[in-house]
Amino acid sequence: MAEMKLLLEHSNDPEYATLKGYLAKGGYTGLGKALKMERQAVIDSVKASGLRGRGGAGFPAWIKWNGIEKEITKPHYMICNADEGEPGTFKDKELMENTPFLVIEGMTIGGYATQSKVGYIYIRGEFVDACRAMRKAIDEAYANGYLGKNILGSGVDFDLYIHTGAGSYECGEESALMSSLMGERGMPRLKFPHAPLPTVAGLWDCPTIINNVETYSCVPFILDRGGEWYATLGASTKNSRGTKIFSVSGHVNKPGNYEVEFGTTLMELLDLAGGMKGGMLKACVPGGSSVPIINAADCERAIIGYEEMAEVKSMVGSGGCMFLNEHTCIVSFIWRTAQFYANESCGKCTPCREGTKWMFQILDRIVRGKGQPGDAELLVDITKQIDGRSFCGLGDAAAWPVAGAIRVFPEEFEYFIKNGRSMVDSAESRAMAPKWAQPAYS
Amino acid sequence: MSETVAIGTPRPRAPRPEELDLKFSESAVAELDALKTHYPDLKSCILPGLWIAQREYGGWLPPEAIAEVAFRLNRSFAEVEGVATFYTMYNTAHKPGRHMIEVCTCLSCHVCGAYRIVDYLEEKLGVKLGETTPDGMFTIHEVECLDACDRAPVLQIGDQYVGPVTSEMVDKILDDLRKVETPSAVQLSDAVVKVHLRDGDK
Amino acid sequence: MSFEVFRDVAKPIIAGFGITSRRLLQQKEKRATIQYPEDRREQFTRTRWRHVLTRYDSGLERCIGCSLCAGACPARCIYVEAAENSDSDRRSPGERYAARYEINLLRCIFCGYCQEACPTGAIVLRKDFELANYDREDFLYTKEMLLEPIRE
Amino acid sequence: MAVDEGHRTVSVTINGIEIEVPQGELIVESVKRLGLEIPVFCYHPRMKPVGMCRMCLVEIGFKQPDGSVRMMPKPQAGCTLPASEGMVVLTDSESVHRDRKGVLEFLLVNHPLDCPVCDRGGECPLQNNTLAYGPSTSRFIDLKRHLPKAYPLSQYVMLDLERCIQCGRCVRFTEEISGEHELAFRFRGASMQPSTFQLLDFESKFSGNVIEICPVGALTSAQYRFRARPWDLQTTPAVCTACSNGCNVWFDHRAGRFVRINGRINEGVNEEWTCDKGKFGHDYYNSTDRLRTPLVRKGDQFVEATWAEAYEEIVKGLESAGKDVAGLCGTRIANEGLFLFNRLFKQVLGSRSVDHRWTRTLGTSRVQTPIAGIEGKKGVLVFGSNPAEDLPIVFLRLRKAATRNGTQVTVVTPDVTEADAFATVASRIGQGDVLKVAQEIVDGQSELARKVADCLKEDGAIVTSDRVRNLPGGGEALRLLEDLAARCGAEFNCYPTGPNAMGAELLGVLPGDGGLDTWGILQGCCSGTIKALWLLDCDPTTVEGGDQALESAEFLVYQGVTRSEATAFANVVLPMAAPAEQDGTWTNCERRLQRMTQAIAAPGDSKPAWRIFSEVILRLQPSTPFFNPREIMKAIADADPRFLPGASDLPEEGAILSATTQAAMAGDGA
Repeated sequence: MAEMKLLLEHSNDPEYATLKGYLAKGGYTGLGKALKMERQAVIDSVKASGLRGRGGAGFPAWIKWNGIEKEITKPHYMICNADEGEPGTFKDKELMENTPFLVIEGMTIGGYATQSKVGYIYIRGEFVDACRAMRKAIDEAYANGYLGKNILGSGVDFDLYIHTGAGSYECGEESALMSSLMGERGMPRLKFPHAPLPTVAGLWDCPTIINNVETYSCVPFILDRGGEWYATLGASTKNSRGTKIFSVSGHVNKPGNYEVEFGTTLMELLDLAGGMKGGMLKACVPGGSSVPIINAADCERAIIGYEEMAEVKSMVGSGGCMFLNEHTCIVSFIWRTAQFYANESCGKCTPCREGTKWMFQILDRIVRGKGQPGDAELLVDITKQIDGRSFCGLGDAAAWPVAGAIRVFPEEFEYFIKNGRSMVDSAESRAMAPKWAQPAYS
Repeated sequence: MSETVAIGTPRPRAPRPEELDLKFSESAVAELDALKTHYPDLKSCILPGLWIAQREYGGWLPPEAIAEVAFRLNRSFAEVEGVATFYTMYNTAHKPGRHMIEVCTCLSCHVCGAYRIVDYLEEKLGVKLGETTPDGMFTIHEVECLDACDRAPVLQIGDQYVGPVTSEMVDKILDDLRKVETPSAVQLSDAVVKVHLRDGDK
Repeated sequence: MSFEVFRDVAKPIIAGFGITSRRLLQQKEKRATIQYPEDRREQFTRTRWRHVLTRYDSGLERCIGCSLCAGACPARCIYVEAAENSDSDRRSPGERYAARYEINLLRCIFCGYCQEACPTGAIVLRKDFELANYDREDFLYTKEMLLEPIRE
Repeated sequence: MAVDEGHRTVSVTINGIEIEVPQGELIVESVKRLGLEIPVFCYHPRMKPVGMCRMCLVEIGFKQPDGSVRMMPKPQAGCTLPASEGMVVLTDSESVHRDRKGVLEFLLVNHPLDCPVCDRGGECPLQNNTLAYGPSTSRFIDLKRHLPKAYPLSQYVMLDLERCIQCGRCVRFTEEISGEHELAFRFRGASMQPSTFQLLDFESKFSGNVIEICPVGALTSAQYRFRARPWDLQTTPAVCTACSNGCNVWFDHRAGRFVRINGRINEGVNEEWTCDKGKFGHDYYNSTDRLRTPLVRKGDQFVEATWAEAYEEIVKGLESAGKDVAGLCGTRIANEGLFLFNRLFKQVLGSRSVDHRWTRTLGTSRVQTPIAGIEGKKGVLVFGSNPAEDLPIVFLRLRKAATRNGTQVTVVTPDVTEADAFATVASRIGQGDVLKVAQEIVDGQSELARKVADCLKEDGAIVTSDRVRNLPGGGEALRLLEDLAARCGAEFNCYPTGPNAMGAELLGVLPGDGGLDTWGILQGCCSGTIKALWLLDCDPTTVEGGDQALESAEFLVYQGVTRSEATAFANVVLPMAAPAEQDGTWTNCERRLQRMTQAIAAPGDSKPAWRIFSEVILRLQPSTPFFNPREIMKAIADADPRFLPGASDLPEEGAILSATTQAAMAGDGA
């Protein structure tokens, strides 16, 4: 199976980011069709498509849409989660920069289906270019009656606002994003069963739908071509339908976004990205920094699909696929991952706040050549104390890569702790390591 | 810090609203007013309000800026300070140099040699990460993933991403930046504020 | 003198004198009695008598006035009042020192729990056992009396 | 605990025992019904649960229709989980214990463990939970976090950021309970710290509560700092006598000396909170200004005297003044003392000039809404006085009503108040305009009047205090509002602010027929119509013309707890026991009669007020003396049936007295 371009079909065409170009390529037919359908029929066709959330968790989109109150007692809100922060992922950025109307159309359809009159696109603050592209597209859509009051003469109102983040990975978590949107610190809120679902009480305690950029971008195609058609994509997998954009980076020749059908193998994805650069494949982080790392042997047999990935003890995640060559020191790679989570933990719950920092402190010690016997076991113990105990998924996401790496590459950790230096010993590995860690690589 | 203060000694208190020295320009106030229409409550304007303040106060958020945002949005000072210090893109600790060079060293950039860029910058500018050059021109920072891993190693300068970066490019970037007058944090804040505002708001 | 009188009275007396005279001829080291107070017996290592508040080598007091000794004391004979160190008048490392430290030795049962409870090893029971006094008030040992002098 | 019948109950299985609990009750509360405990740090029953500390993790499962139990894959926070039908909870399983150990290990990783010098040591939830559930050793060998220690956040509160476990209780207190949101978390992740804006002064009027709710020693009291350890302390239940709200408190003392005040639970009054005036305002117990022996003036000098000598002097002075005697009293005196004070003047000396009020215009208070009743009101008008200042606990109730129950609050005051933050309407009264604004409201024409009318139209209440009488036209304004309340069916509350002012009023410590009131008495002293004046724990020098009056009085008795300006003018000075140094009953602003027992001995020769008056009366008139306050309370109840609840054993939470004698009689009959 090769590349299957659906969302990214026209991503290289600058015209596609303008309303004229978008309409010329068949844009807004999905919305046109949706507005002629019953609201429930729109949701049903999303259900038929088998679309699952593309942000990382893979939660079926229609359940959220269907779960929202049918009677309006409070205003309903749509949120687009464009706070892409997962290391290794850059698909939402490209979608917003090159195909902004797909996002807008998807949200408008969602707004119609769930009777929301207001939508917010929460874009991470660093993505100024993406923000500008969205701004331009939204303004254009307003000017031409695709947003605002009485869209396309259907009597449906939908307002879309941009809200930017200001630098917090945690705000990619949906409830933390809502906190941030409400002007609070980006800390997660209580979730079901501890509190009502966002579809009952989300933003400002009103029913709220929150989906990823890529999820919304799929919706116009589903409405245009039918949910059943969409469900034929990726039919070879157990329960993953459609296409998925993978952001391929690391030691590959052509890093970039590649859209593939579910059921494609990981190696095919690597081929699309031009194959390995600078050495043999050693390991791969298939779905963003949060998912466990897999070794070369597992890469060979990995199939892209939510359930299929679990067979190699990893996940599709948000699609940030990092390939690492043989010169990569896994310990140092995990050290940097731990630093990321220690810096990005919001501090709300104990296991994540203290655990991520402690893990980083231990790994930092190891990378400085001061590892103590038993450190690897201690790390595994700490990951067990964090995993499933933290308030939101960030704790789990911080624990998995560490636990996964120690499971897959135990010998590298043992060697580093025992000898105070890395098992990988080459000019390339030295080039990756920070200055103060050089002694461990020479 | 061990500050021994006798019981009952009054502590320095936060400024009263009437003591604040408000610095928002008229257009900034207009922008904030336009933003207020985007949300059902004032609290939600804290983040955009802080962006405006960061621009108005020259690229960072001194305590007075935080107090002004809090005053204009009718929130407590502490609450707004809590929000401002949570997010890394608000410069609350100290005023950065004219240009902030933010080096991503996270995962993909790490394996693509971001630390060599850090070394090069440190050597070239003679300062460490997080420090500002003595002439106040550059501040270098290490940041977490900028999500431009296809361009690793990547730098963020103002509202622009630059990557993949090499040592030679760094020289050119620094030379070009010296000619730019607008501080990068102001430029970034301004760009962010602008994207919030609709055609109708302007 | 009947046999009973001899058996119950005279014989033990004679036997007693016998022991005394035998010891008298023995060498000094083997004698059971010593010439207190000129001679003093070696005390066992874990002997617990009078309390002492010790200092660090730097001269700072070890006692931080935490009152754990008072809490542990079964006789409730310790009274501690703490105060705050300042940089100009530093008694102990850290924030807190004992402004008053009193032990009522009449109540003390020398159980050594205070020593066990002490987190800094400040209070120790040493071997000074001659604690007799003429006035009851004199048994109230204050901090000045308990505190070890600064070693030169 | 009884299950509220109004709510649906669900059946929950906790550690194999099935019980019925109200639907939606938090699991952490449900397990208490079985006498079990889930350890917590961040959870506080009076604040919204947040689930931050993860100490309360328990295993949760759900009964399936086929009878099997499906356990949830992850442990869940018991403090945020509402009970639902068929829920299965395990609080004692091996994995739960492992999780608790894990969380405690994490918390202790960066905790400085300076328990021996920490004021919380000995009563610290972190210590207790670590002892019960925590690991015995640490595997942490890296560098601990280093942050400011012993930082004075305000004159009352010390902050130690190293000890903080980031549970957020203090932050949530200022956000949810006191409402000024002065504390917030700064920074994030492991460097997160609660702080005021830029660590500046923590100005809350309720800052003392954060000390009590802090589960570690991060926030400690500057006043209590290093004064004692918890095991040194003895504690006695008491009633706060700083204002008329009558908060229930724990009075902690060490070796017969007052040490600190902590909140005690009384759902009807303060729930468990205290205000700063109450929590930190009791240091006069240890004041060097305390009077210890009776003093008698000899020329320009005071000479220490025995009680007998002092009484002899007093009897002489009073008898020479005949009926031209008067008594003025403060309000920090128990009912028993006030009753005998009143009897001394009105029955024994035959004077009708007695008063306890010190406001510029005098009037009587009227209270229809009990403190807890404010919660249920639909609309409240706050008029003239700042409740956070004058009636702190009423303020907390008002805030709770507004934020949780949606009560509409209208604030009409001269100055900015803390209540403005949650008020729907906040209007200012200009200088000297109290009467004008009240008239405006009553006339019902203006915008403000319409808003007030809207606020009071259904189940409303007016909240104001006797401080309004200090404003020009205040008394008249209150009368207008009282009429307004009666007209629109709202309840009118003019709460007195003195600690036992309500008691004094009920006991009739007011001028009798033809008697002089406070201002009349002071004037009388100047003009010579009052020859002898008895000051019971009050200081007229703080009011206008007071100095002159005291100087002109021929014979002056000063009876008080501490020395004051007025002492200098006295002929005889009598030392009096402070409230917690005697048995007695106190009446708070909602007429709640509460008993306080003696906690510590009074210093020196001081005697309780009731004993002093009992002894003076005995010397002026042959009578049966009272031997203890209970006898006096019986006598009070005999004279005034409203006080009947006080004659028998008062319930722990006190008893609210009827407003009128008739109501008390009717209530007694029924």
